[in-house]
Amino acid sequence: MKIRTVGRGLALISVAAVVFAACSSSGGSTAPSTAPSAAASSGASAAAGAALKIGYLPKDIVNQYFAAAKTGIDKGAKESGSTVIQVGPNEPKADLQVPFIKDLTTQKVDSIIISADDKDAVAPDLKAAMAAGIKVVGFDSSPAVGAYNVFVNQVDFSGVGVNLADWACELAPNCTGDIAILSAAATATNQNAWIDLMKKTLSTDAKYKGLNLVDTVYGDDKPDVSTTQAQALLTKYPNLKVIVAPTTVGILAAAQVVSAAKKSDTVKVTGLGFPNDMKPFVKDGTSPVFGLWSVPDLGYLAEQVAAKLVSGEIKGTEGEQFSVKGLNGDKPYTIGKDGVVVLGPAFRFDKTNVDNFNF
Amino acid sequence: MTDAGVTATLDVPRDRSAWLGVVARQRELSLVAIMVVLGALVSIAAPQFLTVDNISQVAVLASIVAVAAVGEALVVITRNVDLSVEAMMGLVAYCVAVSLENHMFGAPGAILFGVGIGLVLGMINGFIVTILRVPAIVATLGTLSIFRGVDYLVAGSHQVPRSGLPPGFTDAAHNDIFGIPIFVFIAVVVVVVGSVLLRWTTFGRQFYAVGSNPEAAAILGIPSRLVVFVAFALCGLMAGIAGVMYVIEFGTINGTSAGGYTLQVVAAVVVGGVGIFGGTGTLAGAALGALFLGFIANALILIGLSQFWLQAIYGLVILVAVSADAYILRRLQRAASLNRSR
Amino acid sequence: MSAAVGPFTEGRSWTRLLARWETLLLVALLVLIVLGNALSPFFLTSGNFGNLIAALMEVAIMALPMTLIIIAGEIDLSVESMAGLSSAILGFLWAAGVPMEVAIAVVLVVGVLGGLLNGLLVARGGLPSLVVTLGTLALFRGLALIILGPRGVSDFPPGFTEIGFGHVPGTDIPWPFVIFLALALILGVVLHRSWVGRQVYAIGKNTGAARFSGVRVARVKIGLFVLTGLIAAVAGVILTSRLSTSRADAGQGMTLTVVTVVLLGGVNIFGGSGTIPGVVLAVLVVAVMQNALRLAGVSVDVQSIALGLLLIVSVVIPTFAHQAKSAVDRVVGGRPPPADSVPRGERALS
Amino acid sequence: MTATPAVAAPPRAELNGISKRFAATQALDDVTLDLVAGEVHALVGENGAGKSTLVKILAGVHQPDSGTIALDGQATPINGPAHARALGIAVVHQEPRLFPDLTVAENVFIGHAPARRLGVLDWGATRRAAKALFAELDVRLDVGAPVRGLSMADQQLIEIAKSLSVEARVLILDEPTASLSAHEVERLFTIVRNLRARGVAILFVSHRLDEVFELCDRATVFRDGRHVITTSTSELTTADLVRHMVGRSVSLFPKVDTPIGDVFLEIEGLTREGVFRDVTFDVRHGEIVGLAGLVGAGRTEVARVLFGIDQRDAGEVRLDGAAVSFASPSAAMDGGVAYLPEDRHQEGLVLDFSIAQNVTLPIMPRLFPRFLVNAATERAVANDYTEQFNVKMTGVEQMVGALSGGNQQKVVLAKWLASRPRLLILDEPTRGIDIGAKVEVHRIVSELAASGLGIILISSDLPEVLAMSDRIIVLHEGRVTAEIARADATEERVMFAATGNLAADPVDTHD
Repeated sequence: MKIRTVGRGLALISVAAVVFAACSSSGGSTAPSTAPSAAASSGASAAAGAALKIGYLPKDIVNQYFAAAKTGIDKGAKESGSTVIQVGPNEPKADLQVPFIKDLTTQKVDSIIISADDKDAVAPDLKAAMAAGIKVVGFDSSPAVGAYNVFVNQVDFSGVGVNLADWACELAPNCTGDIAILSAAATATNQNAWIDLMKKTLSTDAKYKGLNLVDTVYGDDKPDVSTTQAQALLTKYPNLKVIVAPTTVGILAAAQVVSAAKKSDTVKVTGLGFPNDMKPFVKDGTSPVFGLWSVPDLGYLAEQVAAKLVSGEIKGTEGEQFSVKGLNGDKPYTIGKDGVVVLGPAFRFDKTNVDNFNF
Repeated sequence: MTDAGVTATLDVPRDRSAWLGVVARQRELSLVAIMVVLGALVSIAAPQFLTVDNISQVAVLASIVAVAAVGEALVVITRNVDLSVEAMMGLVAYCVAVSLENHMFGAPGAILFGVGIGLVLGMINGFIVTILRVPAIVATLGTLSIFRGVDYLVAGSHQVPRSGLPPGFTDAAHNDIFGIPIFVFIAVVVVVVGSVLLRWTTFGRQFYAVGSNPEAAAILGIPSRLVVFVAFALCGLMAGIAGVMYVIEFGTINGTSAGGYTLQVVAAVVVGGVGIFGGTGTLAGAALGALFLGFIANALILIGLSQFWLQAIYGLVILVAVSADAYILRRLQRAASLNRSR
Repeated sequence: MSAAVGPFTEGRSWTRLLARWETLLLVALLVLIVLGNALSPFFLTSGNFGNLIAALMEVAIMALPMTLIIIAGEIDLSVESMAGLSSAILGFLWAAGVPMEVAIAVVLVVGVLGGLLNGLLVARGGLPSLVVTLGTLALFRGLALIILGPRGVSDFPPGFTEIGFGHVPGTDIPWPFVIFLALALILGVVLHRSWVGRQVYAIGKNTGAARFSGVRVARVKIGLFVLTGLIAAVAGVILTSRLSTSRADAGQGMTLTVVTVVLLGGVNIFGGSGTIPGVVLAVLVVAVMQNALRLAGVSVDVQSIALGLLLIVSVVIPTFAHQAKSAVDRVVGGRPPPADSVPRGERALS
Repeated sequence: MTATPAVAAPPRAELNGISKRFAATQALDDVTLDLVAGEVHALVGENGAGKSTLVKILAGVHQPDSGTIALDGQATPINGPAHARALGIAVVHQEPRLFPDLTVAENVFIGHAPARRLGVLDWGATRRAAKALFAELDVRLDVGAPVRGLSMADQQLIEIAKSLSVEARVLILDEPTASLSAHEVERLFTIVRNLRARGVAILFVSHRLDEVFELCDRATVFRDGRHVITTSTSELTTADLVRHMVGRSVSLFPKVDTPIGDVFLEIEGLTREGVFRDVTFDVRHGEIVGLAGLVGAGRTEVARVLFGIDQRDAGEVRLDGAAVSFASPSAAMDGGVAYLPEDRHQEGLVLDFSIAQNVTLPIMPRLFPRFLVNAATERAVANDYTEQFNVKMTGVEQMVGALSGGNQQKVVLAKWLASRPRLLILDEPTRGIDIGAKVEVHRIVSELAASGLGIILISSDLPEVLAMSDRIIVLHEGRVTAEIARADATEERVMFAATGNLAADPVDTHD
């Protein structure tokens, strides 16, 4: 995609800079590839105050998941004529995320779109921001209830739990055998929620009684740790049938390990992953089925909600309805309990459709 | 070179300090011994532990740390330390990955490119330490965040997926040369070459001389600054190789790749019996240290101990290793001094 | 490494005062404030001061005892893990229904014990603190993970979260900053105005002479490690309160910043020199720099580069100033070149 | 080794009009020395006579301020240690400069180890060569073992082997026997003799007069940095030599006789394994007890145990009749013991502390019970003691590092007196300080004794010991070999006892 090529170009420039101009920080200003719109937009916003100013605060600015989401946000911003300031830490750490909320508040942005690294850690400052008249839109990972105006949920949590169980069941030969979970960081809120719901589904629904969840390991959303963990799973459970990885980093690592170990026909991998990452593994049969929602759409919806909140079109109260063109089949969204809006069900990717997606 | 051991003159009565002497001088052997015992015990609890697959997997992952640890050992032997290893690895890894993704070079070119960057980064460290006279620990603490910062800067939120790398490139990790995984092969080659240079060349010996007694080295007219500079440069080079191996093994590379490796590398060096005050230790020891840590990590998982224990156990291993060294050294010096009384 | 050797060992004359590292830091701080204002219209807005320091509080607080440790010629890399451990235990106990007061008390005791472990291994066992605390860095973090595991504990009582998040009524000065200032004051007095502080300097400058002068070196060092452990635990409590959540990974990566701030404050990594005021100034410099860069929308990567450069430069300047000075001294004759004009890279780590 | 004995040739090394000045002290003042092939040349003199400075100049460590060095008749400036080695000048230092972590063999050959093609070191050859060397020296050393932990004597021998390995043409032995046992000394002498036979020019620096006569052909005496005499040893008696060494114009400050009080310190059978054994003596109030002996005889070691730095393995120490054992210096201080250590810079002072800070360091807790330091009090205390010893300084705020050696030593004294000790142990109190300061230190010390303090004086400077001590305890290889009363103490007696001979046969000293 566009962003990517830009990223690469900048990357290469800076690579050259690294090699030849050693570590002069001047390179910084020339290649702000992490926050393409940052320096510019904050300058602009200072000047043209009229334009709608939105602060985008992901868990960390390195994860491509949030880069993908940003493409959607930018799309929306173009339409609603708003400027986006992306800020955020390099690592997904609660204590690193907090200062940026304070700064955005100081900068009097009109709205903050945030994926909370820790729902409670960010709550006090978000409340302060709301008190200062800033509309807070949570997306992807929710801040504590009451610390946002609207939370745009990518998917109904319980839905994901069931999906994960279903896919595992589908991939395990006649829905029986050992399965294991490879998650993100042990402290990751979303993953833990999904895993719990999946466990509940497995234990409650008789349909899954053949599946035997043997272990849950954590890859910290780092490729190397995830790889190690996946390898360990293969060794430790010789007759493992399915690895379920509800994280884009984990599922990729797991798929790589399995196909590298030439065990694609005995061990399957499923979970949540980017189509672009998983295409080869769908094809070589390592990961015939997995899921995700359209991350760009998620960002787009979040931006639209932010705009509507600022314009006053919606308040974020339960039961309100609004529609975003191009989403939800142009049917209106309804704000549910605790101001939650659900993007829609997770996509199910398999060899029939995976090539139609590019994110 | 032998480890920080002491053996008194031949007329020592062969007392209890004798076996200590052996242990101290044969750190490599004792590490191997411990690993064998540990392996035996673990395989009782988890039979899969001693399978070829598992062992080669552990060895492959460990060899990445091992290569970096060899570089670190070179620096530590000269009585310095390099905390920026993980940042150098990460930066190299991303540069290699992204250059391949954009077909800047073929695989060999990219590998050379990466190793070259590592060398340059190492030379920057060497320059700051020897020319700007910044204490190694401070200098590399600084470059740790500088190099990592540049990495973020270069990478942004871009992640090079394994699919972005030329097929075959990433399989290398699992190819093998007469049964030995190629990574292990690389690690062994690095250790052997390095050890030969350290052991059998005058310049190599100067690494130990500088670390063992800087004043005496100066009096002998040994170019301490040059030696230290070279040590850092080589450390960078090794980090470069390790970075390339990281790409090959893990494929998926972004700005945070190789985070947290410095701890592992330094731990490996310490566990491998390289004295933090310089002058002692072997590259083989450092490499074995890396393997040892890898074994422990793997064993923990296999015997079903939650991975939360890993950190704690790493910590204990470091403490035990360093305490043992000190204890043995003291015992032997006491023995030597007693032996002195006629 | 630094021109600052503490009020006692410095002459009082104003020319010396100008040459002091603290003065340079003060200038740097003012420059940064001016720049910050130029970079962002929001920099000097009310409320920003609170934000500016809030982010750095735990680091700032842990930097204070670290200053003493490094002046005494040792180092403690395990502080971040101790903070994490303290956060984890706090959450664990609270979740187990233990009253907050008790939980905090327990946490502080753990801090003391952790420091004691470091101290004994270093001072009595005669092991290099760099390695020992590298070990406990991993050990304490591991314990935190074992105790709390994957969960994060929140729902702390509002009174508790006030500690970390609240402000002094009527101002936007966060409570942690008050704690920091109080600690800085106490440790400043101890280091610069008490004989214990004098002994700390003596140990850092010449352990042998200190020992031969009846300074209980081991005891002092153990005391310093215990203090560091305790204050790291306090930092852990504050962090937990500020984020109103307790996690096993709390504080990860802070040691780097702590040490950086201390060295930036003009403390010699090999011990013997440095001041609390210097470190306090360094805290402010770093806080202002980061805040200004954030407000100016400069992304974090540039910030970490800037921090690294700052650290190295802060050592290069005094080193060369020092060398120039001792060179002059040698020409003038009289005083022999001080021991530490040896290339630092070639000296042992402390 | 193919050094052709050159007899009629110009001297191997010839030093003319060499002068060297360090900050305050004139270490060498226009001295001359010539070393001839196939001759052992003794260089004798007291501490501070300039022996080691001269050695350092020959070794290329120092450059002379003036004067010339000629090798084989060629004027050759020596630019540095490496250059000196290249010129075939080998030095066996008093304290060996070895690499503790490298093996014996490697230390011997460091810098010039046998190598194969491509500069690949040949360890086999290295070990064999080292073995051969040690065989030649009749020493049994595990050449494969690291040096760390080897005894001083062994390290000494490694240094010698080192110089053999470079086939030195000029060999300098700087007090090589200081820490060797009698057997080892004999061994060494044999070695030196056949080196001489091979035509090596040897400079032998020593305290031990008996050795000078036993081994050396000619002797040169230095005193206070000046050349006194060079003559063949056959034309000398011990007495002459001593007179040349000691007979200085400046008189020492002799101890003023004061009434000696009662015994308050009793040391009985004090033993530390491998260091000293069964040491017994006592000290009275107002008494100065000299602790004489050669370097390495165990004097300092006894002091360290008394001050609680090291622990004893056997024996008893009684203060005022009560058995005491100090676990640490601070405990010893509380017991009223003060120790002025041998090494001023490493153990005596914090060089970049001010004078005031150094003086008050030991007494801080006592001086400031309310925890906070009161700068005024501090300055007052420091002033008291420093004025008492009239330290030359700009003020007590001055950095100690900026003072001359003598004044630094006075500061150390002041520091220890401030702690109001009952027993004061002085270890080489006047080493390396100029005569003027030396005299003053002596005055101070004897005043202290007069004030009722008990003092143990450790010194290698015989005249000092003789002039200052009421009694002299002589140690040899960790054992007391003589206790000599002031009345019948002579250099010879002490020397003989110190070199292990019985102090019974005094040679004729009437002159």
